[in-house]
Amino acid sequence: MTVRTMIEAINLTLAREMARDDRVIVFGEDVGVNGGVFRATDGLIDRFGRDRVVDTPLAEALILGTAVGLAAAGMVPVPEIQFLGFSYQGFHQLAGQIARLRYRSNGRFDAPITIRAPFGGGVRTPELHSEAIEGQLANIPGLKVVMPSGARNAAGLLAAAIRDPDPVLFLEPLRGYRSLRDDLPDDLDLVEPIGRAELVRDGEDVVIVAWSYQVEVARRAAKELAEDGISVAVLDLRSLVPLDIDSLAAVVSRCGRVVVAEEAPQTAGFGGEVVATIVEHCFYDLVAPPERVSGYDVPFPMAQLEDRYVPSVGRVVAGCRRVLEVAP
Amino acid sequence: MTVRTMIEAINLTLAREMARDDRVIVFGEDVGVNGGVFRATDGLIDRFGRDRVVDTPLAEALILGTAVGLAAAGMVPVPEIQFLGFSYQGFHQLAGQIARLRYRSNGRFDAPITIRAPFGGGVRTPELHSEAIEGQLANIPGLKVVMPSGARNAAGLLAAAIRDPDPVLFLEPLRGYRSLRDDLPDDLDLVEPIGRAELVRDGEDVVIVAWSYQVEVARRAAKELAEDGISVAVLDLRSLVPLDIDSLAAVVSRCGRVVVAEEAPQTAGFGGEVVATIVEHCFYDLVAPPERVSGYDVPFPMAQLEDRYVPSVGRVVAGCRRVLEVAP
Amino acid sequence: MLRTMIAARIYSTRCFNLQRQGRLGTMAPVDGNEAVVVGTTYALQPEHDWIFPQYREQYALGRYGDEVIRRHALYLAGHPEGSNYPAGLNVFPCQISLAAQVPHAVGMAWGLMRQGLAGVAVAFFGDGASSEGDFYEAANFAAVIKAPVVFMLVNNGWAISTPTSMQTAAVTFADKAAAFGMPGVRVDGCDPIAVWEVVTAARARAVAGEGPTLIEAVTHRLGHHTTADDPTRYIPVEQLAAARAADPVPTFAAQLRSVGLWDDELQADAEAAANAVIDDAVDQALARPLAPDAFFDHVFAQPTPRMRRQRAQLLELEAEGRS
Amino acid sequence: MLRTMIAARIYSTRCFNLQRQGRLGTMAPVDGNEAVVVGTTYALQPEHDWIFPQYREQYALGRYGDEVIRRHALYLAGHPEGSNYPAGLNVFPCQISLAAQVPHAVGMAWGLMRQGLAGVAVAFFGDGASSEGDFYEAANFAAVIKAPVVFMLVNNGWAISTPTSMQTAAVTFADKAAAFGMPGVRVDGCDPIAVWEVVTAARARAVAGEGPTLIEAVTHRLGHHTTADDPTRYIPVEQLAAARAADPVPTFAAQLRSVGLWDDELQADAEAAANAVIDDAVDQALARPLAPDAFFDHVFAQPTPRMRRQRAQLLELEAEGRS
Ligand SMILES: Cc1ncc(C[n+]2csc(CCOP(=O)(O)OP(=O)(O)O)c2C)c(N)n1
Ligand SMILES: Cc1ncc(C[n+]2csc(CCOP(=O)(O)OP(=O)(O)O)c2C)c(N)n1
Ligand SMILES: [Mg+2]
Ligand SMILES: [Mg+2]
Repeated sequence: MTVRTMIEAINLTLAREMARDDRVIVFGEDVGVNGGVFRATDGLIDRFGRDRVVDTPLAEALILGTAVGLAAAGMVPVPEIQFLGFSYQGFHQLAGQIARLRYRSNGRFDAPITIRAPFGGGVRTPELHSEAIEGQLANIPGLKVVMPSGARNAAGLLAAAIRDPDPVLFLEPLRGYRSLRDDLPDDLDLVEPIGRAELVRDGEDVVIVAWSYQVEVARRAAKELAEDGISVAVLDLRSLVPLDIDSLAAVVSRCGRVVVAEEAPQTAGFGGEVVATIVEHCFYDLVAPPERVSGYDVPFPMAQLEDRYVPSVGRVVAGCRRVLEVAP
Repeated sequence: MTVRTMIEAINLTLAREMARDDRVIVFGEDVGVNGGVFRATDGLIDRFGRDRVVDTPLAEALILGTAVGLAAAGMVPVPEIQFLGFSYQGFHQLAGQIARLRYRSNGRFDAPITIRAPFGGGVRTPELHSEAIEGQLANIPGLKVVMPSGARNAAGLLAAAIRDPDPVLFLEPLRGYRSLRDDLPDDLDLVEPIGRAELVRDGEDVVIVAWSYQVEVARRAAKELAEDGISVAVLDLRSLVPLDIDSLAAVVSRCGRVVVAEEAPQTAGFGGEVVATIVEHCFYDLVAPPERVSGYDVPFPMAQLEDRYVPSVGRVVAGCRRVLEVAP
Repeated sequence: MLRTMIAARIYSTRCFNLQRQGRLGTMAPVDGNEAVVVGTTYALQPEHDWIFPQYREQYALGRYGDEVIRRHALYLAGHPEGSNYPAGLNVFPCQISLAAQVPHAVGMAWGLMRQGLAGVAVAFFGDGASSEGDFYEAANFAAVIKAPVVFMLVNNGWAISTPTSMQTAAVTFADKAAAFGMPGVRVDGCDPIAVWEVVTAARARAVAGEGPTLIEAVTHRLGHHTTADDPTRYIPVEQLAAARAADPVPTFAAQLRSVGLWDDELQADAEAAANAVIDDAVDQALARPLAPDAFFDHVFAQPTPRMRRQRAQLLELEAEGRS
Repeated sequence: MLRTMIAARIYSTRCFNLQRQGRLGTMAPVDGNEAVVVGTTYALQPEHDWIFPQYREQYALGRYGDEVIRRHALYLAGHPEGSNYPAGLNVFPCQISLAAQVPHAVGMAWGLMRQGLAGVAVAFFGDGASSEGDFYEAANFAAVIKAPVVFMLVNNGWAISTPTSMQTAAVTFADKAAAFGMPGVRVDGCDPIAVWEVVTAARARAVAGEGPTLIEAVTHRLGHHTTADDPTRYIPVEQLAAARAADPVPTFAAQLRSVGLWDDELQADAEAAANAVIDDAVDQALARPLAPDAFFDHVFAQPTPRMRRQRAQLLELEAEGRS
């Protein structure tokens, strides 16, 4: 076992999957010699060559659009979008084409495409690098949306995503690349099925439902509340599509109080979907209205104000206290 | 007063706004000599000339991107995207640029841009013409999302949108263009403020919350239920951003039971936001869990299956009956 | 080639009329483009080479087999099986989102190249579609990696109501090739032999690893953009008349007749054969059964839990007559 | 011009170092591009002509006033007032989304033209950005409407780690102009006089209603892409050394010295003046107050009801020290 950061886990998993299946091809902006701007693809070009690790021109619609043709040709494309915000440049290929390759071909073509993209606040990147747009992606039928929250599940879910016959958006929290670590087996032989939430902490009084880096924030909030004798569960959704409704309903029904923590702007963010799903499945077990702790309804702000925008431990704690105030 | 279809109301309003303010410029694919593929811009080129009614090349990112520069130059751009689904080609300009012109310029530039686009099912258009993606748009901070449901409010809201100093997505239901009619004043001097929902039918037992063509579906469902002595209110949101939370909360609190009807795929559609908002504001007044009647989580289907995909009167009625089954 | 062109015109005309009768959905006639599509396909090897069509070429892909028109009839009937072609038939589904198929063709060519497979990818797209970023981004990349692609830009003078003069100020569309560092060729798209020649050369270049070629095929739209369109609003009558006078199908027939390669009998036979195919295709398409919940198939290899619930709900409503 | 170039280098170097000290955020040095930006701006009329920069030009826009660097220091300090320039200063906010500013420039030029206003719009963008569809779509349209735009493609050889050979197979970037039917000019971007000349000509064409021009200015990146980058991973040392030997700032200084137009005193004075400006700009930027809820401003002219609630909640949490 070795302690690995999330970015190391991703890098090693890419290497392992490329070694396992020679149909896997990694491409995108600066993924080759440079090894990716965060080093996610570091060393791959040396090991697998320029034919399988390809620097593309600077064109996101191209990166996504060629993945469709590659998949139809029998390859397993693993494109990188340098920052998730720039997937907007290729939304027509993502939503109109990648998401529908199987559908439009009435099942003829698999679309085993894994699109990796970093996103999320907390590291003071320039404009358009941090936006959490997973709610928009989850509304596109035909895409799976997977959001790891640590080194271990990044490795396991990425392996599963690459092996999945359907398109997976694999969204990596910038802030967790180097700060989140796990002790991992040296051969990294991990595959975690897509579509299962994980109860990363059990508790009884309230459950925080989170994904991606907000799981870490929720964990810290839970610890802080534990000092006051409050027992907090944390559910890591891990994938938004498919959504693990059973696990969600189970823990919410048990706790009766729930806080959803998400980075995206509140309006029409995925948090709304989580609340709606909870209400549909656990209405009678709720003792307080579910509370959303979200980004605000403003564009992701400039660096000085970032920490006020991204839900902090303090805000999540405050959210929990609000739902706990309600008398049963 | 004259009875006008929705498309006529839109056409006349465009003409009226262009006559009122010579900064208004209409442009897009086939909006000129052809008068738009649905005739929304019919006759405008003859009346206002080729400088103010401009056929662009076939490039949606261009259409949206130039709107930013035009606005900064002091014009009032009213671009048309021929079908909303093709706005994906320019999502980077929409979400990354139009939505942020005021924000990025720290208030220097207004962005009085009104983007008109038809969408919605029921008329058997080819692929990618019908998709309801309003939930995705509503999650983009800085955009207003306005969805008229008839000829009268199309006229009034479009005039308000064009006069609004902020970017408005004005989404027109294809199915309503010719089928929805209202008796309108001949001078069409209507301006309806953006951000107010309308209680188009009052009722006591259950409220159907809807927008765009689903308001018509809801009206019919309400009539059908009235025959069984059930009193159904219908709330037309009219704009998703800004959302009229007060009107929504008022009617939901009064009825205690609610059905949300929307065309989009259920997962992460705007219906989830409506349910979450309701729960946050009216939890204690709810007697049954709110029910979503949505499109299914699949790409908009081929023509033969369209009527089964778009929520029908029958499905909305069934949704109402389900929430009515719950004992108070 | 002439037989395939005649069949294309018949298929297209029949589908146009069936739309008018309300039996098929919106369609885009191939009329005027028969020579470019047929000339191209005869320069290809259907077992190796892929076609990435827009929405107008399907009637003229007879060289890839009658299955193309059978599937396309299903497509026009609004049946989900219609957008697909069975495995082994190297044709991509009909593309509505303009120019979106261009990077797909490049991806396919890239994939073939990487796997050491023979074959080229041919993307058909219009003068209008050439204004979309997708075309430019894809062509630029294809030239960098020398992907075996043929970019077949069909310039029929119009994008719905927008004339080419408002589409670009480039002197010719073939000139756009300079932006990518690839050869650009302009050809008379009404002459199937001329098209066959340039495509043959472009294909040879591509398989030799020398990279892609941009071909501008100049044609004329003989009438409607689609069944939803009214061309009299924007195309001058003289222009339409001139286009019809240059109609590639009778022109090529006359050419072959003049050298004794075509006659009334062959013509009658070709028409009869085409009519039989389309009759059968349409009858089968309209009779094809379709489950009310078919749209849940083929979204994912396995449906999500929520999709399963939704499907069950739909079937329940269906049973109650409320779906 | 030389003073502005010297100032640009000083601003850029100082901001680079301040980033390293953790006092400013990520920045992209202008080093190597001073001549092209300065040469361009001196060919323009700042009161009429608009600049649409990418993210690297800001240091060298001194001709548009010192306010540009003052605002940019605020921008690098992560302060929202930094992305804007005050009314009257015809510079668009810093653009991170590559090539997105290109259609903005076309829209501005279109708007000026429609209103009969003098002025041209100049879009700066990189060799990398030229691969984005936005550039192509915008340039194509600008040529159709003969919009007064100058497309200033700064080819510094690299897009982060991607060399131009992998960016395009076009012989030169200027060749891309053929795709739009506009003139394409290639110029030595290290020579401010040469740049000044081609931009002067392009501007004259634009204001005469003859339409846009594409200029490829060839420069060299002297080091880091941004402060977040490590160029030693991908740029060969010899190439970096060669680029530095051709550094436009000392080269131009030497040129002016050789004709007696520059000397040590002028150099010292220019440096001192630039240092004073940047000292002041950075001090003010770092001292600039900022309300914790400032991001609610300027989203809409009027906040939505939900934004009002959110703002109140933020201020409440702020008061409790929990925001
Ligand atoms: C991305 C996109 N934008 C707009 C449309 C609507 N539309 C359908 S066909 C058409 C014109 C296409 O012209 P061209 O590419 O020249 O092909 P042609 O129909 O002439 O064969 C337009 C604007 C579309 N289908 N896709
Ligand atoms: C749309 C988009 N994609 C990717 C990026 C990430 N990125 C930032 S700079 C850069 C390279 C830009 O190269 P070039 O246009 O040549 O400009 P240069 O930095 O060389 O001046 C990349 C890929 C971005 N900012 N925007
Ligand atoms: Mg055309
Ligand atoms: Mg560069």
